[in-house]
Amino acid sequence: MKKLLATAAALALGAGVASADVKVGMITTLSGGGAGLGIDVRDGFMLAIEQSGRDDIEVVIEDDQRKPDIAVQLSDKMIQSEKVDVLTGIIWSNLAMAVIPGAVAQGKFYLSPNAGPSALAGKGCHENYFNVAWQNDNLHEAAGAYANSVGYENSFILAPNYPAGQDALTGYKRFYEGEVAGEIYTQLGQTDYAAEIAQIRASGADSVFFFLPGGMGISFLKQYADSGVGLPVVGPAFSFDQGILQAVGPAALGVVNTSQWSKDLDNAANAAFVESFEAKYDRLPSLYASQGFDTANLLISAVEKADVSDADAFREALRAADFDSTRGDFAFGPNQHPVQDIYAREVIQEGDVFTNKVIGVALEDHSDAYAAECKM
Amino acid sequence: MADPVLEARGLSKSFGALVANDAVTLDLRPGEIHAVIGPNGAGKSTLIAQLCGALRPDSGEVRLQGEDVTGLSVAQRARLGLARTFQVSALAMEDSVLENAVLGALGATGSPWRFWRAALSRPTLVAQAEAALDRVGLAEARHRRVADLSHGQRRQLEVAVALTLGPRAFVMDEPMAGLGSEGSADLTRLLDALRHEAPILLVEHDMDAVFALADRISVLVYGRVLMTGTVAEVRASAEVRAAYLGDAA
Amino acid sequence: MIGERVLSLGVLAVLGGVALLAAATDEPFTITLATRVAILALAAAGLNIALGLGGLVSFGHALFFGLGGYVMGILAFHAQTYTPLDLGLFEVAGTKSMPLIWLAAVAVSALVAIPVGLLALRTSGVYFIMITLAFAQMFYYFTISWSAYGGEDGLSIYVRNGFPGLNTLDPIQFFGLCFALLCVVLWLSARLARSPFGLALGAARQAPARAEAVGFDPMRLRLVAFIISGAIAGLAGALYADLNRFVSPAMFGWHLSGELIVLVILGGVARIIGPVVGAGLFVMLEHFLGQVTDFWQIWLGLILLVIVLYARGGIVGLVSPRRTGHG
Amino acid sequence: MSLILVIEQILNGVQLGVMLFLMAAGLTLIFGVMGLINLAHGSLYMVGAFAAAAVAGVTGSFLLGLVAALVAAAAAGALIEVTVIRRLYAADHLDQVLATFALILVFSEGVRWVFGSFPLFLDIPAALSGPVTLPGGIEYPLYRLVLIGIGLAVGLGLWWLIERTRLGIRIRAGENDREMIAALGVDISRLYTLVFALGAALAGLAGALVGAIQSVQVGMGEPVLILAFVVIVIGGIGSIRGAFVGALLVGLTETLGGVFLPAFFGLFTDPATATSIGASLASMAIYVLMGVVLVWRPTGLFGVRA
Repeated sequence: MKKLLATAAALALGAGVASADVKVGMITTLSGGGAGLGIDVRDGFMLAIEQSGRDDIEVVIEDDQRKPDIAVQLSDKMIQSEKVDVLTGIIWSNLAMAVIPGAVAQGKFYLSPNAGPSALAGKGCHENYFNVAWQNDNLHEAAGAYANSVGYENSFILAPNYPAGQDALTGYKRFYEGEVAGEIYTQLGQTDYAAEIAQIRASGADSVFFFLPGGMGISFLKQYADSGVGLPVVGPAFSFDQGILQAVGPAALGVVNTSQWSKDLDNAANAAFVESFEAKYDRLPSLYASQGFDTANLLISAVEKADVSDADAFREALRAADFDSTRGDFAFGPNQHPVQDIYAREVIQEGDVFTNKVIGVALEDHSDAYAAECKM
Repeated sequence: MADPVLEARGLSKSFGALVANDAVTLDLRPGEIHAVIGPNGAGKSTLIAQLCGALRPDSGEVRLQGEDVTGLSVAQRARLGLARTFQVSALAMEDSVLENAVLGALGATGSPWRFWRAALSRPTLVAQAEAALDRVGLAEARHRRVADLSHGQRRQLEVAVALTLGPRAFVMDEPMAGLGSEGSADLTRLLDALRHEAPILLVEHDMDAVFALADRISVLVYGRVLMTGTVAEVRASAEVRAAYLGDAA
Repeated sequence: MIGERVLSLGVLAVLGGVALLAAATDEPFTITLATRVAILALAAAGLNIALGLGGLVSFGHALFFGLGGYVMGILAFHAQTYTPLDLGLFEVAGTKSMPLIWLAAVAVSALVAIPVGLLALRTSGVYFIMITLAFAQMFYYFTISWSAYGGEDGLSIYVRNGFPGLNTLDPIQFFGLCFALLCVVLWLSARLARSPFGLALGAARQAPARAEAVGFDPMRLRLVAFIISGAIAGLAGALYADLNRFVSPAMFGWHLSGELIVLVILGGVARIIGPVVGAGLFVMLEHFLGQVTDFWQIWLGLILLVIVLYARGGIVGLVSPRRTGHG
Repeated sequence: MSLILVIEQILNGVQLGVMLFLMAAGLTLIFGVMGLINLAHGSLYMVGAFAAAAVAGVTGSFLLGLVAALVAAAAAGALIEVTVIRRLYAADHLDQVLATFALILVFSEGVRWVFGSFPLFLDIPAALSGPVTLPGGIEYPLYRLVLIGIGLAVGLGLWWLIERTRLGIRIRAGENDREMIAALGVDISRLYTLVFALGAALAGLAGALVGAIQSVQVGMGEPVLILAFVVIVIGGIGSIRGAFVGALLVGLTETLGGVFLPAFFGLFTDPATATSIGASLASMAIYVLMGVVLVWRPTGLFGVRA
């Protein structure tokens, strides 16, 4: 379990060591297969803390190894031993489901920089749980809306056979108005998609929607491009993120994906973020880095307004979401999940680097389907 | 003549083209030592395996105390009172001598399904085991690990474990193998006395021991019983001499 | 050279002492770590019966660990949602009572161990290793897509289950429960190892022909050992789920099966206290190496290699070499 | 479901099987000759893929990448054989499982340490990209056909090596009687290093070939390792022929199960449930297959009888 004590105070040398007023516990994935995402969230988050120059926010970072049981034990540690006020950092929905309900029940705040399982957006919502990324269905819904806007009428849809995958297909179909040419659940962690691609080819579809995060998406896109099927593909940003696009290569060119953020979004906060992130870490920021950055800025905005020991005031300050988001407009809905624009992006090549370009807004001021079920 | 305790009736066993046993018929009567001799490859090991249940015969049957046991497993035959020793010691090498003997005594009770009181604190088992160790001359060594025993001592322990079973019949596969002359003499004395508790089917290469002990001898050659007879008869047989002793001499 | 009994009591005293000290100094996370050690040790003690006494290298004990976890998760889920659990023929109510959950976890694990054992024990050696792995993988993939109980997301239980007369939410009290169960199981397995059954099982491992020749069926001995072993791992799984208040398919994962083997070997195969030493060392390595470097698993791997190559009897074997089989 | 689709899926199953064979052949060879159960075989696959991606990335040549994969995996294999593995030949399976499990940890995190946490890029060479039209109008990716070809060629090559060469004679002798070949003056420890490196090179080759159409990432070897074990257990451990048959069986079961089980359940229930149940069962199918084979033949299809 990686432990990093990164106190902003250390940066403001000579200012005297002030005791940190807000203690943040970050549980994220820093080793093993999915470490790239956790590292990005962490780096984005720490960049914002550093830029704020505040010496009253202390961040304790631990590696959950992408294992739910480890994540729960770390959250126990953060709460019991480190006595943190705020938890954040979890990447994966299954880890989030393991940690968040227990943490918020113990009076801690949880700011989610990535996962947004539906169970926590609807009946399971909680006044101390804030999602700064998206509800899991959002990007899929936007993909459905985009499909309508460009006139797709017969989509082939596929996702891994696990809850987030089932949510993805449900989310797409919630907005998509055309026919479904075929619906496939693949195996989690599957690496060969020849069989699925053959079914796509035979299905008579006019478009393909897929949700295959991480390495699964890389494999699918490479194989799909090579198959010569050539139907237009749309998907959520997770398979077209800065971190993995380089591994997909030309196979991703021209693919449309939906995201609440893109590095070319035209607002001052984003421009500054992209520039400073690249300067500090020597790589382009990813979606996850932007979410980490926004999460930290939300936290900072609340710390500026209220004392964390006054939970009600602090909660109100968080709800106000009074910070300059890298995505432009950002507000919380009644279930404390984002209300935000979701864009359609296209994969392009800039020199040697593959990246995304915004081509339009798929859904404006989009909330989520579960807010109504949330009784807070 | 008393009914035979153990009987092989027309046992045949082939491995592919190789006929290992061809209609082998012999019996073991109360109070006797019946030796089976024959050159290497004569089918002695195959015969033992079939008698004890490790191999199913292609045809023929095995009877134990008049009952057909051909379909029974090794363990089932053991529970019916057939005790065997192995040519290559099959002992729990990490355990102590006493534990191995207690295992036999436990086998005699017919059930290993006792999970609570330690095996070594069950007086009847330990007494039985120690008596057997005493008879083979291993009483002194009872707390040593089997792995630390000499070859000869392991042979003795093999016999001791068989003793603890209190069997109806013994099948001994070359118990003298690798023993020095003194060891052989000790074991010969022990077996001599043992035949009155249960008869012994003795497969043995040590001809001195065989001639000293056997009431009857069966000569196995190429998977067939060449002849069965007393020591004198076998010694006198020209056939045996030609087929077996002749080769050896 | 320390006697095994002294060593065992000493190790348990250290584990209990660490937890008590942590309670006294208000270091609840240390108690959590100690609880983790106790529960992993319990699971490894279960595996040790199959692996150490029976010589059955099960690479699929996560199967039982996961089953125990899911029994806890499902029963508590139905209790917390006030829905009955439909078992086809009849319905049962969920429960939040630890003793009932433990009983169910042990029963379910043992019941599943019967067919799994019957099939797996037809094979031996590497085949046995792999077929046990295959069974665990089947459950892994099944639970991932079993949406009724959360699929890959797993199941969260919001409040730890209860035990009559105790406040299980208090870390030290929950530790006490796990520790007591661990002690009981270790004591039972020490008795088991010395019992007639243990003697026969040991013979079936070292010289199967001998076990048969004295009238025991080695297959049945192994099956019973496998069932007992699975039941204990199931109990540990239920406790682990309660420690985390969460179950997920990861509990069936092959990494967990591997880790359980690691714990047994680290401590010393077939040594009664071995699993506790192994679990303690493993959790400490994970905890302290992780503070030093992001790439702590490299070091963990190297340490494991050194132990396999140079300390065959595990840690317990170094401290207290074995003299006789069940010494 | 049209006949063409069925044929295409069978082709996909065969292709997956052939890839699994490359992994499984090395695994089963190492087990057959040295009696070693090597969990770290998947790590060698990963090493091959990373070496190929790194070299192809710098030089732009896929072929050089393949060479690098072979060399890197063989070198990594020889290195661990000399430092760790050879101490395990005499040990029981338990120690082998643990030690090679430890090697997985070292390799996975070591590769992450060197290459970082993000997947690497490795693409199909331009000459082999895109589909070709097969008789009957089946559009099939050329690269996958090439994979099938390479896999079959490697299979033949292995058969030739083992049946027809001096090295093969020694390998077969090593399987049967170690003392004997040592007595004949063959340097057994060099032979073992060689066989281990050969097995590692096969895994590295598979990693590089598959890496071009999949994601080159840390941990990529683990799922395929488990599949490869399923393959050799079904085929009979130590048997190259068994590995080949097992690989095809597993490849076909995996592919066809994923396609036909959902369709099968579609006959009884609504499509969404059918897809979900079908996919669940399909993911368990190969383990069920393995269970059935082992119950029927406890030492696999071509295994040596115990």
